[in-house]
Order: sequence, then C-alpha cells, then structure tokens
Amino acid sequence: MRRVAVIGTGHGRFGVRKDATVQELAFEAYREAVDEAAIDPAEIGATWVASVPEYQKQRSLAGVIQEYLGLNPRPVWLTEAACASGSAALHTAWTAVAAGLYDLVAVVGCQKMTELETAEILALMGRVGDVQWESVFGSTFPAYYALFARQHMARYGTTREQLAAVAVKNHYYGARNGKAMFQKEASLEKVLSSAPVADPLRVFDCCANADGAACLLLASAERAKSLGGEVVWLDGLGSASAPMSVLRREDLCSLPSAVEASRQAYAMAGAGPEAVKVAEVHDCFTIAEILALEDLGFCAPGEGGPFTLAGETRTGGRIPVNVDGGLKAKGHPIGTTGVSMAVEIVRQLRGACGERQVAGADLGLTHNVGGIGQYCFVNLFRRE
Amino acid sequence: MRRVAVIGTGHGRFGVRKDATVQELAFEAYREAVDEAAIDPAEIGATWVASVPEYQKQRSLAGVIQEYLGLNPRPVWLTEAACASGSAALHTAWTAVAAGLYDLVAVVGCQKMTELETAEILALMGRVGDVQWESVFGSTFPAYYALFARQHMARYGTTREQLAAVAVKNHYYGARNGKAMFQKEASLEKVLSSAPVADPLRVFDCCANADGAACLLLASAERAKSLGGEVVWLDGLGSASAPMSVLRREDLCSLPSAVEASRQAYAMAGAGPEAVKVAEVHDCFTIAEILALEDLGFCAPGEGGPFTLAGETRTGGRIPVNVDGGLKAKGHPIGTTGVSMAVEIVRQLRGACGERQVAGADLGLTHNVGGIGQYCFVNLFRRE
Amino acid sequence: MFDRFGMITLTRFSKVGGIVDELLAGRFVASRCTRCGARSFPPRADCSECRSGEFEFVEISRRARLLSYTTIHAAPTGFEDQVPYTLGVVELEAGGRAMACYGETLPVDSELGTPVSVVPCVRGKGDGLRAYYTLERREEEADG
Amino acid sequence: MFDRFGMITLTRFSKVGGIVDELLAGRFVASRCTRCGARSFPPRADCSECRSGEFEFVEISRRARLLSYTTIHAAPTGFEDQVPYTLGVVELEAGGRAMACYGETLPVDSELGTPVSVVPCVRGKGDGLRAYYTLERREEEADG
Ligand SMILES: [Zn+2]
Ligand SMILES: [Zn+2]
Repeated sequence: MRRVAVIGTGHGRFGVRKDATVQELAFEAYREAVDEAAIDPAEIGATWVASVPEYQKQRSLAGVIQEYLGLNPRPVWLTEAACASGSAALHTAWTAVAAGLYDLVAVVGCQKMTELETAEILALMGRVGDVQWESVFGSTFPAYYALFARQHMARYGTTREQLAAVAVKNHYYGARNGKAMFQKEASLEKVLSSAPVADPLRVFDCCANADGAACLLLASAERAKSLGGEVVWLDGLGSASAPMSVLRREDLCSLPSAVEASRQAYAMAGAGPEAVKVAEVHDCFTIAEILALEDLGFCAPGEGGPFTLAGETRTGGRIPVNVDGGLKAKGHPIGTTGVSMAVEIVRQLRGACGERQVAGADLGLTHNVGGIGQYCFVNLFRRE
Repeated sequence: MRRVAVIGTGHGRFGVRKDATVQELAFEAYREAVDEAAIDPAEIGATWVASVPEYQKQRSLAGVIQEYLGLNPRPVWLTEAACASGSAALHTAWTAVAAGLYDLVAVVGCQKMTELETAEILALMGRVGDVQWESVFGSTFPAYYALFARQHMARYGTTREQLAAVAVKNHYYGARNGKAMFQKEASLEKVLSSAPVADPLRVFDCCANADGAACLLLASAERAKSLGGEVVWLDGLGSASAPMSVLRREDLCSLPSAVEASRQAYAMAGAGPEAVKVAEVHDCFTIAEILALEDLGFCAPGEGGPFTLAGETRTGGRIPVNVDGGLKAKGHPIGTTGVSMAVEIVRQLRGACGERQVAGADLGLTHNVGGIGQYCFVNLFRRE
Repeated sequence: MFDRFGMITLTRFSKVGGIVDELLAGRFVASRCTRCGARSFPPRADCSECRSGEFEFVEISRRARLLSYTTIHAAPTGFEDQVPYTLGVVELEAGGRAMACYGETLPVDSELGTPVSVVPCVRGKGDGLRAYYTLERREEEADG
Repeated sequence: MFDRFGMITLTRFSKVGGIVDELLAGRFVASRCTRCGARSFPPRADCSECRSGEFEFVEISRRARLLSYTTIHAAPTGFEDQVPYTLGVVELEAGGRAMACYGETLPVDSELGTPVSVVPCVRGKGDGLRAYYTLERREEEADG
C-alpha cells in the first residue's frame, strides 16, 4: 500500500444557508481546496461524496455534485454512515490511492439540512434508531445519548456541570472560528438553564442541524512531494461498527466501535493517545465528547467529566479537543462533519489556525461517530 | 494491487416481499453466500451495503444490516449511486482487498421498495432527475429514457418492435429463473399493446420496483486458491460518470459513462467485447438494453434494435444478454441490482445456471447504470 | 401484521410479525431458533448463532431491571401529544433487553436497577389496533 | 426565491434564485461569469470554466430547436391533474438546453428539429406565484 497525503483543504461557512443549493455549497469548499493545492482539476481521478441523502430533495446527490464541480466523466459515488459519512468517504478515497488506482482524488462532504419543512424533520428525528424495536416507542437521537448520560452519571458520578463544561468550551472556540454556525460564547449558567430535550440533556447539550460543505484532496506520496513543502500524511485509519440497536450493546458507558477504531488507528500509525497533540472528536451531544475522551484513551473510563472541567481539553491543556468549536458550536451538517474534522486537523498540523492554533501540533486525530455509535472512524494525521 | 476473486454468491427471491424486513431479506442472500463459500463468517473483514436509502423507513441501513448479520465490530458503510449502488459497493470491496486491507470481505445489496405508501413512491418518482431545472417540469424516470428512445428512433430508425423484442427475450429467461419477480413469458403483442407510460415507452418497456437482496464474498488470490477448485476473478473494473442533467449531455443516443467505463474495464482485463461470452446489462427500460449493446461495443451504434430482433442476444446468439431475465423480468430492487448481476455472471462462469446456462462461458461482463447514466460501472469476470 | 406493533407504524412487514398475535394473547415472547435453541429478545427470524431461518416464539418472564431511562420533551412525529413521556431500557431476566414507554405504575424517578415488569398491552381496534408493551412497577419478590 | 421557479417547489434556495425576478419581468436569461464571460443555461452561480463565483444574468434569445420530447401518462406528485402532458428538451440557439412543458401553441406531434420558442410565463399570486417557461411554436424566420 502506498502512503497517502492530504494536499488540499476547503471549508465553507456552516449554518442556515438560505442562499444556496447543496451543490453550490459543495462548490465553495471545492474551490478553496483546489486553489489551496494549486492543482489542475483535470488531475482529479475520482470523487467521493459524503452526505446523508434523506435531508435533500435532490436524489442521488453524488451525480449532481460531480456535474456541478465539472468533474465528469471521472467516477463518483456517495458514501453513507450517518454522521460518519464524511469519514467513510475519506476511507474510500484513501484506499483507492493506497491501492494505486488513482494518484489524486477528491472527497466532498456536503449537506443541506435546513431546507426541509419542520414536519419532515420531525419525521426523520423519529427514525434515527432501530425502527423495528425502538423508534416505534418514540425514541429520538438525543434520547439515546440521554440513556448513555444517565448511566455515566450513575456509574461514575459525572455531573451536569461537567457536561455543560463541554458546551462552554466548544462555544468559546466556536466564537473564534469564522466558519462556525454559532460564533458566540455561552456561559455555564446559560447551558445549565436551557430547555430540556431528553432528560438529562438540554438544548445546549445538543449540536444543531446545519448546512455546509468541506473538501479534501488526497494524493500519493510521489504527487504530494512534487508539490513541495511540508506534507501532511493520513497515516493511521481505524473503522469499526457496533450494533445499531442500544438493546444489543453490552455497555452504555462507552462506544465499542470507538474503542476498536482507535485501537486500529493507533496500531497502524505506530503512536498512542499520549502522542496526539490535537483532536477533533464527535460531540453531537456533550456526553458524546466525554465518552470520546475515555474511548480514545485520553483519560481513564469515568474521568472524562473531571478531565474536561479541569481544562485539560483546552489549548494549553493535556489534549486540546474541538478547538474549532466542535459539532456543538461549528454546527453539524451530518454528511460533512467527518470531512470538516479532517480539514481542521490538517490545518492545525500546518500551523494555519490563528488564535485557535495548538502549539507544536505534529500528530492530530479525528474521531467521527455515526448515529449512536453503529459506526466509528478514527484517523491519525501526521506532519513531516 | 492484488488480484481479487469472488468466492461466494447468494441471491434471494425478488418481488413483492410482504413477508420480510430489509435486513431479513439481506440475511437470505448472506446465508446462501456463506454456505456456498463454506467459510467462517469471522473471516469477513468488512462489509459494504448497497441500497438506495430513501425507499426504506429504516435510516442508515448499513448499521442495521451489519448487526443483523452478526458481523459487528467489523466496519461497514453504505454506498449509493442510484441503480448502480451495488456496483459501487463491489468496487469499494475490490479496492480494499486489492490494496491489502482485508483478505475476505462481503458485499450486500438489499432493497425494500414496496413498503412505502403509493403517495411516497409517486413523490420519489418525481425527483429522479435534476430537481432544480428538470423535475419541476414533471419529468419522471421513464420520461428520460423516452427522450433517449425518441432520438434513437429518429436517428437510426429503431422500431417499437425492436424495443419490444428486448422485453420478450427477458421475460422468456425470467420464466426460467426461480428467483425472478415475473416468471412468465410475455408475447410481442402483449408488450406492444400495454398501457403508455411515457411515450414511446409502455408498461412492458419498464422494469418493476422490487424487494430483494444479493450477496458476494470477495477474497484475495491466496485465500481464494486455498479454497480449491476453479476460481472466478474480478479482473476488469470500469467506473465513470456523466452529467446528471440531460441538459448537459452531448448526445441522447448513448450513455457516455457506459462508453468510458467499458473502455476502462476492457483495458484492465486485456480483453475486448468480442471475447465476452455472457453479459448482464442494465435494462431498466427496453431502450436501455439497446443503448448498452452499442455502448459496450457488442454491435455498432444504431444496430442495437436489429441485433436484438435477430436473436443475437439470446443463448446461442452472438452475445447472450440478461439470460436471468434482466431487470425487466427479474425485477429491479435498485440497490441490489449491481450485486445481482455479478452473482449471475459468477454462476454462469461456474456453469451453474441450468437451462439458462451459456455454453463455454469463461469471460462475463456486467454493465450497471445509475439513474439516467450519471453513473456506470462495467466489470469483467474471468474463470480460470 | 407487524404494522400493528408499537405505538406507531414504521415497519410494515417482518418474518417476526407473529409477535403481534402473541401480545394480543397476553404473552410476552422471545424468538427461539428451532435448530440450536438460541433465544433472542428482541425477536429475530434468523439465528445469530447457527444462521438457521427456522424459529418459534416462546413465552419468557416479564421480570426485568431498569438499565437507563430518559424523559423526552422534544417529540418526533406521532408522539406530539405524549410529551413529556419517559422511555426506558430494561435488562430482561430471560436475557436480552427491551425498550418501552413507562406505564402508569412506574415512577418517573425510579433509580437505575429498579425491578420492573414488561407488560403486554393492546389498544384500539380494527385499523387502529396497536400491540405493544409497557414498563410497570414490580415488587422485588413478586413474579412479573 | 427559487421556490417560485417551475411548476412545483423542490429546491427552495439557490444562488441563482434571481431567475424568478427575470422571468417575472418577461426576460429569458442565462448566467454569465463576470470574470471570464462563460455563459450557461441552465444558469450556474459558479463558473465551470474559471471557478469564479461571481455571475450576472444576461438576456438570451428564446430561439431553440426541439431535441426530443415525451408525453407522460404516469405522473409524479404535483402533476396528477396534468396527464397526459408533453415535456420537451430543446437546444437553445444561444447555447445550452432547456427542459419545459409544451405550451398551447406547440403541436404534440412536432418533429424533432422543429423550431420553437422558450417563453417566460407567470401564474398565480402571492404564495401561489409560479415563474417558469413553456415551449411554443415558432415560425422559422420569426424571432422568438
Ligand atoms: Zn440457531
Ligand atoms: Zn468564468
């Protein structure tokens, strides 16, 4: 297998984008990536589009994207793994370059979530889980993470304040990210007193649906080196699944797919959690970031809450996490998120993140969860 | 890149399956493939699920399938390329084995199309094309192929009888396939006099929505040879795109993605159309099979109609095409179809097709189109 | 048949649709593989142990313990009139787990580990018929 | 804005939503890249030639020729009352193509290659306002 590098990154503005179609959003990110890499688009051998289809009226989105980017007749298809769709596309692209099929490929995460009518959104919200045995009792996306949170609080003494500290931190960094949906800090009081959604989770424990796109260009070692300068490599990939149904999970205080995917990624990259300098983790809910810290080995099981409250996940702490605002403040265009995470890590490794920059970042990690953990992808990026 | 073989095939019954969920359908095909290959499922390193999500109430189907097959914690995600989703999954799986990531993987095509209410189906039917500039004028899936048919008839003199001959042939073979949706012959008169759908196409020019699943197990050369016996190799892959919008296509008498994908596949396998002994082509409409014959080089442009009427695509003819009944008679569970095509070709190469068997089949081809040609995958399988 | 299961219809057809008849008869059942005997709740038509597709329903104990729960304030389609409602996940003594809504007898502030019963319920008639189960209070030594 | 384009609403927001205003003013327009001048119909906000995201609308000729057509008997949602209706694809003299329904003046059995005009139309008011175009008969030498 050939070594694979990221040679271009693009990231559009996340939020309620009442100005654009999903392909127009994709173009913003694509333009930025192509311009940044300074390559001829004719070099792009294939494209993978990451999106969760049911949010868009346009069916079979990959075909529309490839046409709008002007990349016909080169191949394209869509990957879907719920909120981890972006990482599934990145994994597919990495494999195709590593295998030697292509020297340069594109990954486009794009999602338009705010165009549907409210009734359509509520119907989708009621079909997040296993529809046969769970959704028919009224389960929702926050409800599953609420079940996890309740167990974590009972077993480890995790507190509402510790959960809220995740949201406070991520809003702090979102306020420093010009592409974020919510560029505004949130106080602990505001988070704690927000409206209940699925007890013990409240509005400020939940990320928001968003529109937005991000793009990555991957290349073989040879092509990447020919561009000159420092190269950012995708050196460790992990990908695993867990039962869709919460009724088939052994434990509700950990995502087994995250544990397995991180084990694979660390082994492949030859580096453990102690070597990681900056991480993007899947904070679809505040409790999810706590679980991620533990599943990834940044702290011991049960320690995620105190670890966060102590500031260890801020810049200057043990492991800065989601210093772009995370899903919580940046917004969560679900198909785009995995690609967006990778864009942030690559830019961190290049030292291009301004006031959000983590000093000395040479190894970065993304942790992208699909749904309630039925998928997890963990990737390690290295600057060299 | 390592050479990749197909070591197991499974195929469920296609049709209106009011007895089963989509994961139960998937299990039927999976069971058959695992039993046929006589492997331990613990060997399966990863799974790719092909399905068009919007037909199922269950969101993020890949997670449910992997759980129901009992394959957690190994990775899984979904690929979507409209009616070519199955071939996109196969391409992904081939690449992962060829790259050396896994020695044995599964591809599961599964689709439940008949569970939706009629109103939901009609809404989906109206969003097949580019929704921004086409669907808002009332275009439907058959309408696009009707536009192609009208041009083909005007330019080449293709006749209604020639189109109908495709349906008659495919129903003839469908009547000999125990897994087909329509196991019944159809006379030329019946086809010609069926109700109009999108002029000049009638009901019998169109394939039918169906439920059903199919499964393939792929392995590295080493693992495949260790199983003993003749090996069926996936030796040529082609994959290409074309503009989603019919308004951006140069020509309406050919699918440019099919021409490009077949060029790639022939080059990779080192064999041309004259060497192919049996083919599965994408006959979503009768005109689509005519276009395929021409795009694949089985006959000259414009000759598809007479070629069909002369019986050259029947067993005993120049190139037997869709002798399992094709999408037309077998049914078209859209995400499954590409996998189903590959199952038929592998079984033909093994000489396992009974009265539908093509004598001396040692090189077989699949041609799987997504939508109106925005995607096309052409694969070449070889027995050795 | 399966379209009568639960509080709303999402899955219309399943090989384990017979659970509706069992619930109508007041029986709480799991699936049992007739080849190897493996039991599953939720029911499965296909055995995760031996891959057989032959199964039967067997009645199982309603006894369970509360594993986790949440009170939902933002409801999805079909549950708008229920908010706030409480949903629990329980560990069945017979093996497996169930998700269901709290019935009238189970206090919303019950601690994790609280003994509960999973109780078959039927509501409505004809096209409005629904068969499901709720989580109810159980005294420690009583039998479901 | 874009939600008023066409016979039904599928896409609500687009950077080229201004086409609705142009049609309301009776103008048939393409997009034109303000950097390199590339024109496109259907309109595009982003240039396929130079990747610029700056564009303007420019009025173009309505003259076109019939490339293909079909009469639809099985209608999708929103078109149930129209069947049978005829849909055509035309090659614009100004470059590009358009899909639209036949207007009242274009015979359903027109041969491929027949000269046609693409004519802006407005229907309804307020929430019911629709802006679109139809294909109409054109005498060979007449202009649009
Ligand atoms: Zn068994
Ligand atoms: Zn330009």
